[in-house]
Amino acid sequence: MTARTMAKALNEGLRKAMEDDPKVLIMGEDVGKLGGVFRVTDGLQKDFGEDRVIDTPLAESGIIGTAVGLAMRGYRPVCEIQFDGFVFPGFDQIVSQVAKMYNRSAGLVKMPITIRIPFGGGIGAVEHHSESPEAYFAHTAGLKVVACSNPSDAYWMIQQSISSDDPVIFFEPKRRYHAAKSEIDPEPYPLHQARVVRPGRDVTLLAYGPMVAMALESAAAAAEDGQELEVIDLRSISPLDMPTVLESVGRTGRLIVVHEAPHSFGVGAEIAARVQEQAFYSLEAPVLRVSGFDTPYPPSRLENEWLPNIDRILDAVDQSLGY
Amino acid sequence: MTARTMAKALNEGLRKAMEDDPKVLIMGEDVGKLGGVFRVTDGLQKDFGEDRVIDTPLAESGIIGTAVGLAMRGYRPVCEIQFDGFVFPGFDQIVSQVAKMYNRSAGLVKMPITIRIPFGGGIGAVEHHSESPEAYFAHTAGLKVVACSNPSDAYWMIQQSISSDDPVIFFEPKRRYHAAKSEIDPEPYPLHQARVVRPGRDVTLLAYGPMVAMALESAAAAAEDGQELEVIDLRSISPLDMPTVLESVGRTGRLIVVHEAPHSFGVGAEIAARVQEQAFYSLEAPVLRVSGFDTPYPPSRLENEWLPNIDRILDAVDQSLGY
Amino acid sequence: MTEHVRAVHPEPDMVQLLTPEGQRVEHPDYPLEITDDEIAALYRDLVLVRRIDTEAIALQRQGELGLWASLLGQEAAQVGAGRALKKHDMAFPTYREHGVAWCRDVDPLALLGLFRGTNLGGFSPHEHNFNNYTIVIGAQTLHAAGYAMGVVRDGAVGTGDPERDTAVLAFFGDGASSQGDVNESFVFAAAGNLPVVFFCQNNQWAISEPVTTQSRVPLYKRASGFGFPGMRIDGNDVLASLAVTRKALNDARNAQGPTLIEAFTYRMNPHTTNDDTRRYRLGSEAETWKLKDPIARVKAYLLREANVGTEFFAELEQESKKLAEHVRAGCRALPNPTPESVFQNVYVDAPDELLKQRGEFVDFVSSIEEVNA
Amino acid sequence: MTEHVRAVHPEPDMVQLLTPEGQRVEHPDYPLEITDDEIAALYRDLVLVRRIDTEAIALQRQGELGLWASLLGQEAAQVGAGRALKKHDMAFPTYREHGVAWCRDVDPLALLGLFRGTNLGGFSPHEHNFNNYTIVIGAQTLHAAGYAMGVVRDGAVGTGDPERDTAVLAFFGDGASSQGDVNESFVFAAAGNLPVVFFCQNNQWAISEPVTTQSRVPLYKRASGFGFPGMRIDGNDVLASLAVTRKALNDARNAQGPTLIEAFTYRMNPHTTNDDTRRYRLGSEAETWKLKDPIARVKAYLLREANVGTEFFAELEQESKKLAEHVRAGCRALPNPTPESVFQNVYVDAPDELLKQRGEFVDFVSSIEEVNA
Ligand SMILES: Cc1ncc(C[n+]2csc(CCOP(=O)(O)OP(=O)(O)O)c2C)c(N)n1
Ligand SMILES: Cc1ncc(C[n+]2csc(CCOP(=O)(O)OP(=O)(O)O)c2C)c(N)n1
Ligand SMILES: [Mg+2]
Ligand SMILES: [Mg+2]
Repeated sequence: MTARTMAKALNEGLRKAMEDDPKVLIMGEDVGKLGGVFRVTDGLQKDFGEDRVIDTPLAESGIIGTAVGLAMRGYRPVCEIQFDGFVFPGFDQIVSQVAKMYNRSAGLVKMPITIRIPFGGGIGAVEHHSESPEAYFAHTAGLKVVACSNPSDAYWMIQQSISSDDPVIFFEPKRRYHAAKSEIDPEPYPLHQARVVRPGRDVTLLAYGPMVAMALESAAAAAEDGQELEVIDLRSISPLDMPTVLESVGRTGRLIVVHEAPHSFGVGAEIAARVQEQAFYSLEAPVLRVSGFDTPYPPSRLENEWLPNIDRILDAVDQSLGY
Repeated sequence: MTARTMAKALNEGLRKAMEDDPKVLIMGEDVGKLGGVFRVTDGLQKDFGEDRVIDTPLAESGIIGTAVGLAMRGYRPVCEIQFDGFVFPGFDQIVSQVAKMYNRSAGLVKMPITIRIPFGGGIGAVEHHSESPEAYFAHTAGLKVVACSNPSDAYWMIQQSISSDDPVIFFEPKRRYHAAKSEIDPEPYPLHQARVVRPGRDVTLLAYGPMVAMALESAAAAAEDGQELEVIDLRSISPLDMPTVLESVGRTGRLIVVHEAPHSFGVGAEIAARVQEQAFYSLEAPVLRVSGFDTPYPPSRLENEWLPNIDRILDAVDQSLGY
Repeated sequence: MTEHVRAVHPEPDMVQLLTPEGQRVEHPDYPLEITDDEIAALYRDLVLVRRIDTEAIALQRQGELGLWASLLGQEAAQVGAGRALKKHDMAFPTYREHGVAWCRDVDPLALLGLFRGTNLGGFSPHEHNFNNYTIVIGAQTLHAAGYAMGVVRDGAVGTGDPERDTAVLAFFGDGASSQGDVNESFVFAAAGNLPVVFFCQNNQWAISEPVTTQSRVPLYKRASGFGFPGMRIDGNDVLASLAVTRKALNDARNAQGPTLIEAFTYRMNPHTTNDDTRRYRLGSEAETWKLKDPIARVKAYLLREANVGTEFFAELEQESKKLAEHVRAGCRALPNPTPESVFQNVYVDAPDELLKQRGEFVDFVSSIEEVNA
Repeated sequence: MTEHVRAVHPEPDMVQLLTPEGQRVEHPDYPLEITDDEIAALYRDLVLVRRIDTEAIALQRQGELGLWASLLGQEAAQVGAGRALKKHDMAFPTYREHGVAWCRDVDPLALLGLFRGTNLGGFSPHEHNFNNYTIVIGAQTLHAAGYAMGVVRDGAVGTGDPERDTAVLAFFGDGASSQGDVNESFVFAAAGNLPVVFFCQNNQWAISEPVTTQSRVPLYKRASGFGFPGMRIDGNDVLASLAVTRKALNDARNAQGPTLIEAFTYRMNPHTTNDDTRRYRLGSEAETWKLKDPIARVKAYLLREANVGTEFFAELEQESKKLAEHVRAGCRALPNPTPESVFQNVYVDAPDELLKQRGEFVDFVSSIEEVNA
């Protein structure tokens, strides 16, 4: 195997899924000839045809709503939402139809739909192109929500999501698409399991998607000061893999959750709530959160300050150790 | 003053707001002659005319989107969403326009929009008519989110929301519309302040909207067993009034958050996260949550089991005291 | 008050094959070859469907149902459309298509369960080629368009093989025509030339809002702006509904693309059993529409023009009584779902956390039951 | 691959008042009385607007802007529409209406700030009667309809007072025509007979998707299905754009309700500076459209038919250079926003929690700066 970027790994994962199952379709805006604005679907329409890689009209509710119908007809649609901020016109179809139809039909109608969302900031974009809406979906029963952070996971997780009979909201950290190449693991890791990506014993850093790299960099920096930070890549936001988190916190006694999404009512809140409930006596310090602020995503000239960065993470580490 | 139901109190509050400010408009489906499916706008079109109480076409994105334009033209639209589950077609306009336009325009364009949402279950309704979507809005920067629990608050809070220059998502506990009559307080209480509605010293119960009555009933039942539960009516979900919550937890050392919305990534999570962070050393037990489950709202024959009830709340009280 | 320009022609140019008086009329574009026996069969559908509706309303009054959405007045539109479907076609209802459900062999008890609160769907969409009721207005029209995309991809249009070529029928109301989703479904259907027929029951009202709140031109015209044909039919005429829907479905199966049918009809009853029409419409309106009753005209035809004996009516009366009994007794006997069923069918592959919630919940409910026992 | 029926007539019946060769033509429905000076003024707009665009692209290449959405080829559509507006009318742009912004006296630097990442809006919508750019496709059409509802409620239509009667102009693209919001805005506009003009720049492409992906009939036809007039204009003809938009805005002000104008034009450049057209369209297409250049034809007219001397062109060249200098220097000088500004203007009445976040953030940023210093 050769190393590839996350964008390429996703492309190969999609290709593999399409080869393995003729019912897999790709649909979205500009996914055909253009190969998507990030080129994640590059070349797929050429090889699988316009009926399997579908340039849809410009309407997100239409994309998701027709995917529901396609799923009922036995297909496995993979919908691309062009940017995070454009998922909201399709929100109703996601929360009221995709998430509920299996339940409504008492298990008789499955919704094997994957909704790919390039998410997060750090690319100097304009409004609505840098958002992190994962908590909305995680709060919605009936959906599964995952985020990849590296090429190998991207390759495997997209295939696992497509073959899932439950609908999966698949978050792709857009600033990592072309960030670094790496090899693909020979075997997939379970889709809904978190992974310790750097062991440590002083403080646990929990991150997903774009913040995993940031957490690892922070841990490397902290190591220079003699602090051993454990970094967990959450990978699955819903369901949460609490055993892995609790095992780590049981050892370190300290947890910091890092995400780009605004602070309040975000993923960090749920993790903090569960950890204080399930590891009440193990915590040496409160669970802390390093996140975006409770503001709209700022103009891009300010995004590096607004987004969690090494300084803010290490500051939280110090706070945690200060308890 | 005479006692009135919450529906009537809201009706009077809306009337008062319309009398006080000719720019206040009411818009929604069936708000005119019918007076809304819950009769909250009863008689208003007759008295204020079709131009101020507007029966809109059946399109929630249209309702919210045109409200944005009306606000730009200097109006104060009060939008009614017929039932909680039907807010989602308007979700994009709410999170990407209503919540962001003030910020986008650097404070030059205000969005004094109130979005009324009858929410919650317990009325034997069909699918999509019993949901509790408050966490989605609370996670959205730029919005304020409140929930009334009794006629007096309903009367005052709707007026305060309408006169707010920030957009307010106004949740009305539909099962309380006609539940009990009470007097209107002579003065309003601050909109974004929580209120201790029953003092106690053993455990703090925190609730809002429909669950305040349930929490009070639970406290009354617990009192028979000699447990003194303090009940706080949160009233404002975003922003959260943490001082009131922390003061209470500082005394009781124990907190249980009660809401109808599904458990995970809900309002309870944020409160638990903040309390463990801000009152780490005061907590005698983890913050517990009694809530709906992580499932779609069930068929109504099961809703009484699914919803938090006295038994489940008191069970959590025992758990908390057992730490 | 501002004056708005509002001009909906009450009954332009609409296809009618059976007058309110029970007279057969011909329409050049929609020749209908139909035997009297076939008309009698449609009559049976109409009568039985109305009976289900009547019984359901009574059950609601008796507290057996939380709610019921009556189809009174819309039987012809629904039965005509429902009988135009082939078994392998697929239909997507709203929440009021009890008449179509009947044509798709869905047990009325499944529908009652939804309004009683014992289920959220109640039958297999795949088995009946009829989707579960959809309550969010308009959402199902996109599902229909998507299903039709699947049909195209299966190569099941335009082959000329009647067992293979498949059409999709999407129901929605006059109010729904304003929803973004419905218009997006028109976009997808037109752009993809999809085998889908949109069947709009314009029953003049969306709860308390007259159709003029939604549109100032007849709704069938909407289609032309998207590039496909639209037409209006007398929605109280089962023959018109059958003939026009049949033709549109045939066109769909033959890869001729989508059609919009506006069935001009009337919601004789309140929106649901919760609604109070006195607040917003005149009783005289319903009186006028009574003269156009969808069942009376077929009966008039059968009595006057057709070879149908009185025993047909007597037998149907018996059948109707039996059905009523089935509905009444069956409704009362519908089992409450078990508490643990809440946790079933949320996911195909349920997460541990949810199984834990289920376990705690089941334990808790049984502990409470023990205490109470 | 399935065959889809696709038939978009390239150029049906469209209003044109100035041919690509610079010939004035008359249209019976759109008589335009215009002096040569006025045409020269439009020419100036076109040239300056294109200059802004050219400079912005260069600035993006130099790394001064994160992105730029070029309007090349669409100047005539925009300037014609923009100049048809009265000062007290209100316009709602997408993200590509730099030409309309120009007509509304918005400093180009405000727009550059958006693409540079120093602001999210950059100017006062109230002051210019021009909303901030809207990036979520289609959303602004509903804002326009709502604003028009406000105009109606203010009694500012149909009074006959030209200072009072007000129209609203909503811009959107061919791709946007598929969005639910755009169609809902048609519903609201028609049902309320609102004083709003919908101006669709059909530039043939939505990023990589040709207009045939969205519709199989010309987009202007969409309006008739909703009950209001629609027409197509030569979008590269500034006179057609001016005359037709002026008439439609006048109708709106006179309480005649909405109009849809489809300006048939072409996006000569990539979608944005990030886009690569080679992946999806032939270079020859742009070559063909070059022959219809919106500026060349006005120049041809001015040179051949009008009383405009060469010093006009020379002065304009000077003005254009100055403007370019303003854009280049001004862009580089645009100040970065301060970190604390992130927390400003989130709420009119900011919650304590947010003020706390701001305080911590500002302290933190300055502590980092100290460490770094
Ligand atoms: C998205 C959404 N908004 C609001 C409602 C509430 N609601 C239920 S039925 C109805 C009116 C529907 O009218 P129409 O489409 O004409 O169908 P009809 O009831 O007349 O059959 C409304 C507003 C809903 N179910 N879904
Ligand atoms: C709701 C939404 N979906 C997707 C996008 C991404 N996007 C930006 S521009 C564009 C194409 C727009 O095409 P059109 O409406 O024709 O306008 P044009 O760019 O040609 O001016 C898309 C898909 C968006 N901004 N908003
Ligand atoms: Mg109706
Ligand atoms: Mg375009």
